[in-house]
Amino acid sequence: MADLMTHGAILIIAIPLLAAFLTPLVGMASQKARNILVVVSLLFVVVLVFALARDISINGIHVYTLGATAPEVTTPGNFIVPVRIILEVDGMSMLMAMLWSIVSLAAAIFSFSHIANETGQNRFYTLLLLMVTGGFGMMFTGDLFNLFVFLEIASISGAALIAYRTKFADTQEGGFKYIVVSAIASLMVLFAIGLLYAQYNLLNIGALAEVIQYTTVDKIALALLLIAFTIKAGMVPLHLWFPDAYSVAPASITGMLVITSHACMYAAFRVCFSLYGNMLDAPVVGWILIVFGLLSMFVGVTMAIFQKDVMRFMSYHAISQLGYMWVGVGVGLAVLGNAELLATYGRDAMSGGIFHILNHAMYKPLLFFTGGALFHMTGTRDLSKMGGLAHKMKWTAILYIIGTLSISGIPPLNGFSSKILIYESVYQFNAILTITGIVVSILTLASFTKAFHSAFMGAELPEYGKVTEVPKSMIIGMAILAAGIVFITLFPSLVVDRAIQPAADALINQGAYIDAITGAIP
Amino acid sequence: MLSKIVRTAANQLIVFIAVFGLYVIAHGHITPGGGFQGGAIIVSGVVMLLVAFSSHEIKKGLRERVLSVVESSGALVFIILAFAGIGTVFFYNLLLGTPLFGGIPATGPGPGNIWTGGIIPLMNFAVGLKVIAGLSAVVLALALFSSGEEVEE
Amino acid sequence: MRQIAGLISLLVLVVFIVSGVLLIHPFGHPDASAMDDYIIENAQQETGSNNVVAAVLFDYRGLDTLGEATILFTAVTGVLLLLRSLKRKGESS
Amino acid sequence: MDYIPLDFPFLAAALLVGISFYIIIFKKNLTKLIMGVAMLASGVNLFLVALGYRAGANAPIYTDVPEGPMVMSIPQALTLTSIVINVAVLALMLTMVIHIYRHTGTLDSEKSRKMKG
Repeated sequence: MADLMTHGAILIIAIPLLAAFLTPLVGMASQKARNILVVVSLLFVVVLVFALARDISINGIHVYTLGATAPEVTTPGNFIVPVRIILEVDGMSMLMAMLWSIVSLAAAIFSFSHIANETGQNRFYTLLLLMVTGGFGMMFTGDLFNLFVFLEIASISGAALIAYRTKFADTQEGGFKYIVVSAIASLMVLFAIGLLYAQYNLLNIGALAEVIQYTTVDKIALALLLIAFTIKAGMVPLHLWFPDAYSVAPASITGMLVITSHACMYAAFRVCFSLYGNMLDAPVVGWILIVFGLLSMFVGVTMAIFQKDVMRFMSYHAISQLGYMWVGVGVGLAVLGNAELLATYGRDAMSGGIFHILNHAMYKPLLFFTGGALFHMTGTRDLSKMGGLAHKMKWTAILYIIGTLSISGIPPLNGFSSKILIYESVYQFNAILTITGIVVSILTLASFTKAFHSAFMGAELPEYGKVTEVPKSMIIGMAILAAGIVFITLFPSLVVDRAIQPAADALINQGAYIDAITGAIP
Repeated sequence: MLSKIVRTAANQLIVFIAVFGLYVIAHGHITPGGGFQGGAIIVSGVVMLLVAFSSHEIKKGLRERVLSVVESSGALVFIILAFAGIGTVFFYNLLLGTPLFGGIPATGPGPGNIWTGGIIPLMNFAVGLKVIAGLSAVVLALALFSSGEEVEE
Repeated sequence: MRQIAGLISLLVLVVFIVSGVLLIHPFGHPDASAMDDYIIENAQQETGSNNVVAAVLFDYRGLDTLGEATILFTAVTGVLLLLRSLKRKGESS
Repeated sequence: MDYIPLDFPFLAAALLVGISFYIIIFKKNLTKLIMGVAMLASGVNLFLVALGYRAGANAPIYTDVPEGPMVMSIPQALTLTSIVINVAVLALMLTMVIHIYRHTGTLDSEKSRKMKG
């Protein structure tokens, strides 16, 4: 078991990859065997992730040097800088990995019925597993170029999956937009990596953080990295592609795409906190994140009110919710240099933002899945054409209500616990932020109630006479996420103490991140 | 389908292209080149065949399903080679020092020996296989699709 | 309006990139090269490969190459997925 | 040539990147957009590979190489990775454009748009 944990980080990346390479071969023989392979590998990954999370909470940051004589040998011999790729897993990576493993498992199970009538299923599941690999790689890697490679794996497989239903024109358009945006963003990342490499001849984040000078070139690199990651995460001035791509994908994929947005957000945080850290003009960068986060919250929710398409409607809400996380963590970043303020409210604001990532990763895929369930049964995404579906689809309606209450921050659901953490701490920083947050929350509740009303309530429409409850695997997929919501709702303090606070501390404590790489020399 | 002269010439040339590509793959660890480059050379030969003959003709001898299997196997060989070192560390070069490609060349400039490099030559072969099959499948599928033929699942 | 926004973003990006390119070391004279020097000196001993680039690709940065191969695999799978025939087996159109 | 004046390769890379950003932002044709992305990739790759150059040095391959310094090898490996990645991206983009053309009959991004806002 201890051995398994030594190699835990790479196994979590490599097992979905191995399964992805096997899927086309197994799928040719039997569809059932392929489905079992997908679920078993993802289940195994979930188990590994939670075991590794426990191990990290006891033993601190894990490093894994690929190809060295032992995993802990980050630098060869008595040489001072790392030359190999190093995976570095701390509390923040672990939190992201936990939610990613759960959501990908739920998405895979949801897909079994959702795409049952389509062709090309073997390749669909191959790409799904590759996307899982890309996500884990982005979360675990401690190397900038490796981050770029995994970012590309996640985006290319995501784009192909968005365009999965080739018979519709809008899927192709959405997929094309997604891949163009990701290609441009990742090339900007690559250019920034080139700028950093030219100055320090290093690619490892921890080793770079130790020597970084914050020269003009470093500032340019920071700007390019932040622009690229915020484009990919769908922050507001650059969000126009976001609803187009997210609304046309199969619902299970949309749920996973939400988490890849979070992964890009995580990469942006990694760059701000772990790479630049104390060298940063923290208030300036923090305020930039806060301002654009506020814009995202507001623009997202106002645009959502006008949407008729259920998936587009939810995509705009995703933009709005992402704004909360930018604001929460942005406040933490703005006071990063000031230990006193950081202790009074900065750390709490960051915890709130990170907690919101966890909550959003549970309820937003759930809502997208219910939207997909509606589409699956009615064949339309237009809310104004639906009605009276609560009679036929009871489970979907209940799960939708859970998601709605959670996203609008109604006590005692989990969305409330993270929002109240953000509100309280951010209020001490700047009251306007809290007020905007509350207003956006109310608007969210209003628009989701309206959507619930038009889809589920009212008289049964004659054209949906044959609609029944969705197949079992879709219910199971949604129920996994709903169970996650219920768990966080019942034990918020446990989750905050065990997962959220360590994650926030991992971001704040840049020294530990660097020491894990360079301090290993006796 | 182009004229008979082109087709005959292409038929002869593909042998030389394939041999050159295999040479680049096999000597990836001692001379410039490697799996990706050699694979791309061979795929350029496949593209030449596609231009000379029609995609319909090529499809008779080269099926996407087969290419897909070959590509998956190449990828599997690569990741299994990486997994093989997990006794020490993932990607550990465990063949170094064994008779199979285990030689270590003298430090500094030298003539180069094919039996060196440990897992590097094997990985080059795996990647080469993958690139040949994968890119051929893409080119063939695009050609078939744009000429209105069915691409099999 | 869109034109102006596009022009501004273009100008900002070009300024970033040109100044970034001009401010780093002059071409052919890198400032720092500790990691590369280590690899050039030790690649033959540590990996047994005369080709240092191959040593970097498959040994020092093997995960990148695995990722690269995976990306190629992803793209091939994606292209074949998108160009698939939409008819199911045994079903006539 | 021992010394190339004026950081010429770096400036060439910046020029390529600048032109491609212009194409990406202002051109409406989807094929041109793809060309823009391909040019952006070439510009970034040129920049990366130029970073590793040392004046008067040899290629980093020990087989029958003359004595002397060697150019840096990591940028070459990174460039190789990035080239393959961009081939993959381009293949997928072209596939999607073929589909968009089949569905809408046009490559103009204004006309082929189904979704607004």
